[in-house]
Amino acid sequence: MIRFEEVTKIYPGGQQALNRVNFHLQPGEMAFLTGHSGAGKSTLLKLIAMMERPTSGQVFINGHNLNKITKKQVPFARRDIGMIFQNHRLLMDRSVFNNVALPLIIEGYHLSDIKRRVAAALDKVGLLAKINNMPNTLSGGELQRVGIARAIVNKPPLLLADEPTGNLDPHLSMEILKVFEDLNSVGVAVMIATHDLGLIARMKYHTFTLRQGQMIHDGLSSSDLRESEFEPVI
Amino acid sequence: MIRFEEVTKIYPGGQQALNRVNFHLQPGEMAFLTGHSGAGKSTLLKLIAMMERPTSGQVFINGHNLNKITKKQVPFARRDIGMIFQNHRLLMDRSVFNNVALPLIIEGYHLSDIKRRVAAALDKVGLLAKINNMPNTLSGGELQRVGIARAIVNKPPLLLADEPTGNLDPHLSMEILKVFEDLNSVGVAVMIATHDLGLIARMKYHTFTLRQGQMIHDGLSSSDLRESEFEPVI
Amino acid sequence: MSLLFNQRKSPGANSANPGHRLVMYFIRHLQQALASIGELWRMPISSLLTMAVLGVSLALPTTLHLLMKNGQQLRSGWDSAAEITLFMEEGVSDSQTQKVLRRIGLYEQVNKVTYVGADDALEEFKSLSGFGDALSYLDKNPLPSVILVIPTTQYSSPEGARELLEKLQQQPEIAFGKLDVTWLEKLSAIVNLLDDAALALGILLLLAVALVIANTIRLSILNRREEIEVLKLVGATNDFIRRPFLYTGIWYGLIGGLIAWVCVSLILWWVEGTLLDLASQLGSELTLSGLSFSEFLILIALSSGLGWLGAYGSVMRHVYEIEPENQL
Amino acid sequence: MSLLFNQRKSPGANSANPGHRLVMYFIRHLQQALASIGELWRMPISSLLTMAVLGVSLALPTTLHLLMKNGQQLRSGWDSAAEITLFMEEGVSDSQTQKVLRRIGLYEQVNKVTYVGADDALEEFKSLSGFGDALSYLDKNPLPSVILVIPTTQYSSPEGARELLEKLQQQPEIAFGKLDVTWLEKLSAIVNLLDDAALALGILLLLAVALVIANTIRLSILNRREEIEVLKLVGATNDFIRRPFLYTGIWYGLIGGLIAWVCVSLILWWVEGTLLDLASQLGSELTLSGLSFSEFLILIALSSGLGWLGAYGSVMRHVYEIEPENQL
Ligand SMILES: Nc1ncnc2c1ncn2[C@@H]1O[C@H](COP(=O)(O)OP(=O)(O)OP(=O)(O)O)[C@@H](O)[C@H]1O
Ligand SMILES: Nc1ncnc2c1ncn2[C@@H]1O[C@H](COP(=O)(O)OP(=O)(O)OP(=O)(O)O)[C@@H](O)[C@H]1O
Ligand SMILES: [Mg+2]
Ligand SMILES: [Mg+2]
Repeated sequence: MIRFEEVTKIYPGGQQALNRVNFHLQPGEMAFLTGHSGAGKSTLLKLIAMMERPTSGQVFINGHNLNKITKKQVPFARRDIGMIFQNHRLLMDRSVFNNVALPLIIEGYHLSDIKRRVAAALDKVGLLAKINNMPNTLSGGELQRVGIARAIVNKPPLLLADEPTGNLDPHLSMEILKVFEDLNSVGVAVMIATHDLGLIARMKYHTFTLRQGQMIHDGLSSSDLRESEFEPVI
Repeated sequence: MIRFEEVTKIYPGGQQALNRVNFHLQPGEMAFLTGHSGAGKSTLLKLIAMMERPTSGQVFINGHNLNKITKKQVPFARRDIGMIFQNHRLLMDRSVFNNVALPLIIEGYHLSDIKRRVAAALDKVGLLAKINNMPNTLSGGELQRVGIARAIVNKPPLLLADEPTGNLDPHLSMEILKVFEDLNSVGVAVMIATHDLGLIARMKYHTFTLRQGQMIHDGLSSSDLRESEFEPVI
Repeated sequence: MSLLFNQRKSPGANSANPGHRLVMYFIRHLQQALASIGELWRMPISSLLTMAVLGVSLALPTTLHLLMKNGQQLRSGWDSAAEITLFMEEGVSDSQTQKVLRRIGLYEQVNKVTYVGADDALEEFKSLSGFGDALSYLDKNPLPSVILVIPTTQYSSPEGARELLEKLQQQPEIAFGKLDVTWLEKLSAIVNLLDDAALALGILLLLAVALVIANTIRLSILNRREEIEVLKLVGATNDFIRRPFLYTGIWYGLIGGLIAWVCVSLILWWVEGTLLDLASQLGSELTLSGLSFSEFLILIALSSGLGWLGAYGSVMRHVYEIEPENQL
Repeated sequence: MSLLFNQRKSPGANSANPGHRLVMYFIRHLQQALASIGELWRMPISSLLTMAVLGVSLALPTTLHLLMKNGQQLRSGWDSAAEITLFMEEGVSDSQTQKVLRRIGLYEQVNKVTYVGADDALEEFKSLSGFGDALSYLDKNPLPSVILVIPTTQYSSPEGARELLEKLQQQPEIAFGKLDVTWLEKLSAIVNLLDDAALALGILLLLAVALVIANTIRLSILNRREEIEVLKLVGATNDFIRRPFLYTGIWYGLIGGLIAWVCVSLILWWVEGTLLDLASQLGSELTLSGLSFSEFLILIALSSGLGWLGAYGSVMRHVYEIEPENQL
């Protein structure tokens, strides 16, 4: 589904965030991406979402080389990718309903469809009761869950999540992971960047580990993850 | 240091976030505040920081009743409180240095003092190397650490932290906690709202637990915390 | 529409009928136009302030236009200043005079011909000049009969009038003709000056309107930077993001135009007193004219157009520039 | 300054000397003033656009002022239109005439006195009226000697001139006097109209300037809502937050004023051609006057003041309103 070939990302300013990264996420696979703070996890996800372009190397989604996708095509490509952001990135002046409905409105769904799908997505994250609230009346964890609802509302074949459980309590984290597993079971590929080792340890999924921009753990089960991976290197 | 007496907070719209909460944080004490998502943790901290006013009941800091503090006095009172926010709340168009220096600039410190103190605070969170970066060139965890540096830069006698390790890996979380402990050892009172049960379990500090706006665990050691506290109630 | 996953069905594919699609396209545009009104409505003070700025800015060129328009009417009165006085030869008979009058009246350059007999001339001269009592000493009417010729507007300019005078003097019955060229030239210089000033002022004013609109839309785009970034993140095309701003620009222009119209009406009402006073003193049948309905429509169309144009300029540049950065 | 913790030392306490504190106060103001320039510099296009809007808006009332000022000079030429013609009684001797002239010249309402003898009057009448040839038929000069009196500016109004005329007619040597009141009243009506229109336009223009500045600062405050919230969170007072905006407003006004000055100079240069042309045709010594140095200073002070005022209005309301919400 996602394939990185010798991908290097150097930010303007010289910071090398990714260094010759290779990996392959199988179609319909669910995997974790982990690593210390500043290891390059968000950068890797941003390359997939075409929010950044690689300095060298190639990224493929479903066999399409992302370097070949023009700026005009990017919006259409992004509609196939559900993204959950490290900070929720909701619009503070629109209600929860309107925030979650955004991807559907953009694709031109009928209002009846939109209502049905938004309600279903909010139900999945346990926030149906707050459908008409404004975001600034929600708690941190609730905002994060609204962000998750927005990412899954149009049933994208690929889901990227950056620290989706950072503001959630352990119980809720498991609930959200179950939502991801449900989606995965109907064929959605899921990639989750997280620091939450407890979470990773409990789930037996493929885990990719970054360290200072290099992929040091690829394809191993999470069982042999050691905390030493998180030794800071800066 | 901080005393809540029968504090109730009902948000406009009718959401009851805190319900007759009583507790006392001793001077120079360090404590955790925990509870499920939406339990009222952030609300409690906001009441201390005068970002919200209680619907009924009283909040005391160092013996001063916050209800008696006028709107004009609020800024001066806030200078005694270091706050770390659930989302970092940095200014994206100012460098790391200028962000951390803000509380000092507001208090009218001399430039030489400012430079010294900012460097010291950034060193504590391991980001001295990024002192001249702009925030949008930092990773999520780095942003959170800059926020921590800003909160401690003017050595406030009271430190409030809302989910300070939500975006940090376990190793870095411990480092940051050590920073809090160091501050606590020189007399700073620290209150940390967090979901991170692992973190709480490892530290033997006073833990307050909220559940649906009620203080259900007050003064007990963290050792008898059960995960069942996090069962969602909504 | 799915780019990366060919097997995925997009919602638009549901309606295979192209006619239905076109209808949907317009329905969606209408929705966005209405939504952008709602947007304005949510920040009424802020929107009203912006529209007031536009309204006042638009009121200025409109006022100027009315000034020029009403001034034109005044000037058409002044055109009679280009009056040619023809002195008849002595001893021309009445019938000959009638023939000359008819002949001159047929000239295409001539607007109006009046005959003033020698006696009438003396009477008029007495009353006009204030020499009334002094002239009663005269034992003989010293004045000849004259023909007064008012040229058409084209021939009211100093050159045109002089040309016409040359022609008229060649009539055998005419002794000589006279034209107050100096006065005409003064008038023409004043009118030129006013025209120049109005042009300069008008250009400045339109520049101001364009700048105000572009600046307002630019600031409102920058204000909604976060929103634009989020929209781009969830897959909105640039066109989709731009449309509400363009509609907002149009609404701003439209309502600004209406405010301008109200302003102008108020100014008109205010100046009316003085203007009518002046008209009655000039003795002329000057009626003060406001904006005609078609001019009103032009104002509204122009202001909406300017709103759209300003929005378009800002939006094209800024929406493209804003890219979701970092903070994934 | 520490409110909750009395034992805590604030940095200001270091300098016990009140003089030093005052110096520090001004240094800090200066720093913020300079910092707000830096702020403008970081967004040069955006700032320039705003200043251009202000500049153009300010250029309009300034142009209007210049128009009125230069028009005043023109009008001072027109004042001679309020000319009183006094016809002498027949048989008044030369020495009596000289006395009358001297007496009238001493009237404080009188600006200038000219004597036109009967022969001169006929000559002038011949050449002016165009009846030249016709008048040569006269065997006796029908015209009396006249005295032309030009009143001072105060007495150039229709009422004033009439009043003066009454007085002058009481002189025994004067047969009667004449005043072209109609022409004067027409002129006065025109001038009133122009004054009214200029006032209406000027009020509109200043309204526009005030609105533009208030709106610009308002939008820039809303644009920096996040920044204001964060500043409040870390303990900044409202005054501290407001100051940079006030300085920004002053800078906007200042530079807007300079741009206005440039605009006005350009307009002046453009209109000059026509204006000088007109002056030479009027035969008057009209010199086109631009902004004097003190007027320039007034323009700059006014624009800075307007900038400050607009900023102040916006800032007082909005900075107070913005409170750090939620998202702790
Ligand atoms: N726009 C940018 N310009 C320059 N440097 C950047 C930029 N974005 C990120 N970086 C740097 O690249 C490195 C990797 O950043 P990235 O955001 O990928 O880390 P991360 O693994 O997501 O960390 P975290 O867990 O803290 O979110 C960091 O050192 C960061 O400072
Ligand atoms: N401004 C507001 N207006 C109305 N309701 C609010 C407001 N802020 C918070 N709430 C509601 O009050 C409850 C408590 O919110 P709070 O932010 O204190 O929770 P929290 O314990 O910090 O949760 P989290 O762990 O998810 O951050 C939530 O149900 C939330 O929806
Ligand atoms: Mg990250
Ligand atoms: Mg919270």
